Amino acid sequence: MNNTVAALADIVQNKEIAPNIYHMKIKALDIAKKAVPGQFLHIRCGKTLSPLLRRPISIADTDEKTGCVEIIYRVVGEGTRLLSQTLTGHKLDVIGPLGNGFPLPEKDAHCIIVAGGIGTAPIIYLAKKIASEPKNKNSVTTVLGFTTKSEVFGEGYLKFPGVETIIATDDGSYGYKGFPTDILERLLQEHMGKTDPIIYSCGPKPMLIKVKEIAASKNIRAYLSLEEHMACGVGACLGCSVKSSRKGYKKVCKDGPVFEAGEVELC
Amino acid sequence: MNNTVAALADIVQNKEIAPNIYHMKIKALDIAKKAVPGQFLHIRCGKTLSPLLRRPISIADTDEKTGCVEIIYRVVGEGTRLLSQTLTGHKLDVIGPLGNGFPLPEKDAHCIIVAGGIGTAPIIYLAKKIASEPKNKNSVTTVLGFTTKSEVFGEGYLKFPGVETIIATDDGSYGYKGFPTDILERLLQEHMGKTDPIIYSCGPKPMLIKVKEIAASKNIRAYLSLEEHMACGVGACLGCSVKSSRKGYKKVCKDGPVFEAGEVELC
Amino acid sequence: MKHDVDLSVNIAGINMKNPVMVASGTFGFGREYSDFYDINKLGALVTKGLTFMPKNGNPPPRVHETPAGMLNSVGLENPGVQGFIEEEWPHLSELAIPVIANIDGDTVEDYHKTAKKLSSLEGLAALEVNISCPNVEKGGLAFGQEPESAFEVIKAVREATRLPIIAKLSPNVTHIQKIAEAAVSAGADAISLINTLLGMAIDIDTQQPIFSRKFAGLSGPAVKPVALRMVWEVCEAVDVPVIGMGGITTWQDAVEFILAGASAVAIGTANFVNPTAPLEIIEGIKAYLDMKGRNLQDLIGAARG
Amino acid sequence: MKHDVDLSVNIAGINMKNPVMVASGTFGFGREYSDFYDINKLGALVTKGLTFMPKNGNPPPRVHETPAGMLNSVGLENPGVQGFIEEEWPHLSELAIPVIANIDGDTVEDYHKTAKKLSSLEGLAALEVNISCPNVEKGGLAFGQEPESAFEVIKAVREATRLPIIAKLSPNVTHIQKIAEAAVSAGADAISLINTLLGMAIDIDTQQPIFSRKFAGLSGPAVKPVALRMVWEVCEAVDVPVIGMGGITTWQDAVEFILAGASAVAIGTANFVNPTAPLEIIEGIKAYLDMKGRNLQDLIGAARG
Ligand SMILES: Cc1cc2nc3c(=O)[nH]c(=O)nc-3n(C[C@H](O)[C@H](O)[C@H](O)COP(=O)(O)OP(=O)(O)OC[C@H]3O[C@@H](n4cnc5c(N)ncnc54)[C@H](O)[C@@H]3O)c2cc1C
Ligand SMILES: Cc1cc2nc3c(=O)[nH]c(=O)nc-3n(C[C@H](O)[C@H](O)[C@H](O)COP(=O)(O)OP(=O)(O)OC[C@H]3O[C@@H](n4cnc5c(N)ncnc54)[C@H](O)[C@@H]3O)c2cc1C
Ligand SMILES: Cc1cc2nc3c(=O)[nH]c(=O)nc-3n(C[C@H](O)[C@H](O)[C@H](O)COP(=O)(O)O)c2cc1C
Ligand SMILES: Cc1cc2nc3c(=O)[nH]c(=O)nc-3n(C[C@H](O)[C@H](O)[C@H](O)COP(=O)(O)O)c2cc1C
Ligand code: FES
Ligand code: FES
Repeated sequence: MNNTVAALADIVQNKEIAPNIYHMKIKALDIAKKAVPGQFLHIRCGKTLSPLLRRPISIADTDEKTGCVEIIYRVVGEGTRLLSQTLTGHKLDVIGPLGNGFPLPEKDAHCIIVAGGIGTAPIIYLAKKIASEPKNKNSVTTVLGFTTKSEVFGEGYLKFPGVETIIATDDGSYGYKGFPTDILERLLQEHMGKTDPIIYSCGPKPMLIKVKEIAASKNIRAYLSLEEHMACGVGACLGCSVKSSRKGYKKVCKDGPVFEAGEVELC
Repeated sequence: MNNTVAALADIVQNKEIAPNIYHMKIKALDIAKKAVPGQFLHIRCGKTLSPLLRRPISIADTDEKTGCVEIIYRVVGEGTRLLSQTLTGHKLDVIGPLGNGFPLPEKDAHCIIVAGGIGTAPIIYLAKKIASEPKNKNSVTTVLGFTTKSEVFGEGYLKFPGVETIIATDDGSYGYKGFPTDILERLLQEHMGKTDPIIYSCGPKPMLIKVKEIAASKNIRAYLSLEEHMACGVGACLGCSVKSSRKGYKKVCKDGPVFEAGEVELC
Repeated sequence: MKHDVDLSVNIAGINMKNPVMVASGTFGFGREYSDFYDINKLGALVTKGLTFMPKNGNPPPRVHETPAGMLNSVGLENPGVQGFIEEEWPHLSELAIPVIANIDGDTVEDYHKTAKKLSSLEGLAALEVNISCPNVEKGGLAFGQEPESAFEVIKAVREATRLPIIAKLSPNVTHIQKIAEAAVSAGADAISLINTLLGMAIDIDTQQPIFSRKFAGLSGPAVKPVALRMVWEVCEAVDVPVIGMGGITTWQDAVEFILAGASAVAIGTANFVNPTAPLEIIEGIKAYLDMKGRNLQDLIGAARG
Repeated sequence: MKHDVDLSVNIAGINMKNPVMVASGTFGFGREYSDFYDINKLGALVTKGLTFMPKNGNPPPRVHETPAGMLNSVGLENPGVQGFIEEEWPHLSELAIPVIANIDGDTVEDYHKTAKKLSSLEGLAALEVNISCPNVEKGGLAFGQEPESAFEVIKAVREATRLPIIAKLSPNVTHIQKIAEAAVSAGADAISLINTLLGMAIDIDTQQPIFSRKFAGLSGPAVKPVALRMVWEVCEAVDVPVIGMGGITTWQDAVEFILAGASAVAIGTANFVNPTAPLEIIEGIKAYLDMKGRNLQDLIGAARG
């Protein structure tokens, strides 16, 4: 049963890679071995009673050989601020890997991965995993959207064979001008009729809503990674609900964070 | 009126000088200029809401030239633990100097300063100040008591001309065996009839009670530095009361922390 | 002065090998935390609150962090008593520790029916009757806010079951002692407290309350001083055992509650912060008693002089 | 879209240039914090609680830290109304901002006499009647816990003075709205809340309660969610202005209270943590309103929809 691990992991890197965006590496072999793309860590950012709760942060990569688990996070509040100030050589109190992951394509497929802002983090791991799967011949296109050039990150992490990366900025200051969903629509147009496309997406809610809409209208499978405020992170508190398309609620931490677009109602 | 300063001071040193005892230096010129021995700083040890309250820590020395203010503290709980982990180069949120100070001898006197454990901190500043006062010809004997050899600190800080230091340990593992108050009694015996003695003391309550008793029985002036849990530290909350020998309560933060032994009831 | 510390305690017939249970609603139905440790090490397990019919709970957001605490507005999402019996009881009944079902209702009748149905479960250790949940439309909080309604609910449950009844009280009252007395006179075999304090939060960007139901329940370390005071008050008023909870995060917190008179403690929000908190608290109490050369029984109420 | 933000507010005839006051008992009589800033920048100042006769207060310890909060058991140490008039009023009366005297009593008669005596002071802005202090033997808490006794106290003060009356409520009640309604019907011109929550702490080394009076008052960030909820409730129940307090530490906290319906806020425990907190809160509210292009009046109760 022991799928989730509580670990005091050594921090081996914690550096700012873009304004307020940090890339942290920790040593947590048990987690590195078990994790799949889309899963997250639940992190105690401070050592005192305030902030109290853990913070969910996606796994951005793992390395089974070194036992490293990587995360990329944006400083938005007190928890992430404390995290950004944590020093290399110190320990990080994490539990994970948590949640389900992105279902990988079962057969050859064209995977279009659409990420917005910090939603890029889990996408790096996902793209790498799909591209490195030797059995299938998947092609992967990642579309990363940011508000402006100075916010852009992640391109460098996505330079694997088999992965094409397209960047869009809202203001056109880098890459294409527009939303990543504009590019998604264009890609789908181009690829229609070729190998089956699968869409994966992680990012701000308005983007996910648009992705869901596009996927539904074209009848394409899409997997969305959702966010909701969490307490336990393990399915015990029922705090992180998202409306199910059928009845009642699903738990983002346990039933998700990745859902098939049709399973959940976003809004 | 501006006697008390709120400062975000640069930490220039924070090092362990004995097990769990730290010596910190901060740059706070305004405080260095105003402080007198016996006063304290009220320190925000963390940056979050827990621990919430500031911690009172005595001023252990100042240097008007460099603008440095020094403190020596023992790690006993969460606040002091956080303080010990604060890094050089970072800022410390302090207010001070607070409280009254030890009244310095007005004329030539033999000053016997009795300290127990971490009570040594303010005594360093006091001894230095008395010994460096050019107008008077005071002699200073400091008596420092510790439980055991490994706890001893402060001797090195007290090597000024005119200051003699005697160390006692409860178990005799360093210096004299016994309590510092045993030595106080012996010193008073020896000095009787010579220049007027004045006693200054800071340390655990049982020691202060004993000092008060000795001073009263021999009719010698004694000044005691007291501790009480504090909220505001500035006299506004009435949280740090000590029973007055006359009527009602005194505030340790504002009326003290230094009291003439006869003013207050200890117990 | 090593001795074999006796941590066991019997609460209204519930035999616990140690006084540390987990609080309702913070431990699901016991599956989730098994990843972290053997939950058979707990003193007892209390289930998420059950209602007669299944409940979907409240729309998100359901949790919000506050200084040293959290607000929740889960709204008693649960599979209903039948769903519980089918889906959860099979694995719960295999545990070696007492399992206590927490029950709730919109009406007195609901409580009665739920209690009756659960009474058929062989091996269920007790019912904890939540007359204090602030997150549902009807009933819930209101029942626990007046002695009369508290009496009514507990009496209805008493008539439905022979299982030990633990009445779980709301802290949102003027006179907690009166509610406790009413619950005991209606047949409660033990009292547990506190449930969450009623609080709220407002989003200053949208300028709207965070929660759709406006008010939510405050738990976590922030509430500990209030919880401890109420446990003290209730221990003064009634003769039945008291289970203390509210912000317990460390073994030191737990010892405070026991010194105040609690025979056992429950760990709630702390599970979210530190999944192995209950174990560490058991170990800490044990070491403390060891140091003092005492057993748990000697500690209960020792601060009451 | 820069505009000149109007931060002013009039509460029951008290003209404040901004809505930020300091809470009774956390600011002495205004001398201590003058070292840090010009206290004439405050919206108003509320004195430490005054009783007719001087009071020594409770023996130490009087304060104890809790998670994101603190317990206090000061016990209304104060120089009595005569002492106040002689020692404190001379410097207070020279302030350019409204000064509000907080009063307390063991009996209804005490309140009446204190109010009467203070009414003679020219320039005193208002009386805040504390019917909620948990730290004294008689009266205090009890008065604020039932509508009837709350009514009685406020009525007695009403008969003693023409000054605006602010009734300061205790949060340790089941139905805060009923107490607020009683206070208003007895003649209160405004309501302030919350006073401290009743809590306690136990020393696990001595195994005794920390405080000689066992229970003490909980304040600070920990209580904010409860305070905000009660402010919301009271704003729903009464038509007089409400002064919100309880754990306000940042301007964001203050904005939450104002959105909930408070016309002004008071800063208490936060003064101890950050002596310039009130100033920073005034600046923060101003910048927020500036950004929204609104005045204070537009903000009051804006979350009530
Ligand atoms: C499954 C999942 C994966 C995530 N992965 C990443 C990631 O890889 N990188 C990254 O930078 N961020 C990620 N987030 C968002 C991240 O959890 C929040 O930014 C973070 O919790 C903010 O904490 P804070 O204390 O800095 O901010 P505050 O706003 O001060 O936090 C206050 C409270 O709100 C919660 N909260 C605030 N924003 C969010 C949010 N967007 N989602 C969930 N809870 C929130 C916090 O957890 C905390 O309890 C993820 C969220 C989820 C649910
Ligand atoms: C005027 C004065 C001067 C002091 N000077 C020094 C000094 O130079 N060096 C030094 O190491 N210590 C000094 N102390 C004691 C120091 O304030 C405490 O050790 C410290 O507050 C403990 O904080 P903590 O969070 O580590 O411990 P905790 O025990 O976790 O603190 C919990 C609460 O209790 C209070 N508290 C605990 N112990 C004391 C105490 N002895 N006195 C007052 N409040 C206490 C804390 O301030 C805090 O509010 C002084 C105390 C006073 C009153
Ligand atoms: C997310 C959450 C859900 C809860 N659900 C229930 C419940 O279903 N029934 C109940 O009686 N109490 C419920 N509670 C209250 C807890 O059991 C406990 O009484 C309260 O949280 C105080 O303890 P704590 O501060 O240790 O969490 C819930 C608390 C939380 C935080
Ligand atoms: C040390 C202390 C003393 C207090 N004394 C009084 C008092 O004399 N009269 C009164 O009405 N309230 C008194 N209070 C209550 C505060 O005015 C305020 O209502 C309460 O602390 C909640 O606000 P806060 O959380 O911002 O501190 C006192 C609070 C503290 C912390
Ligand atoms: S965060 Fe607790 S169930 Fe998801
Ligand atoms: S600590 Fe507030 S008066 Fe001394």
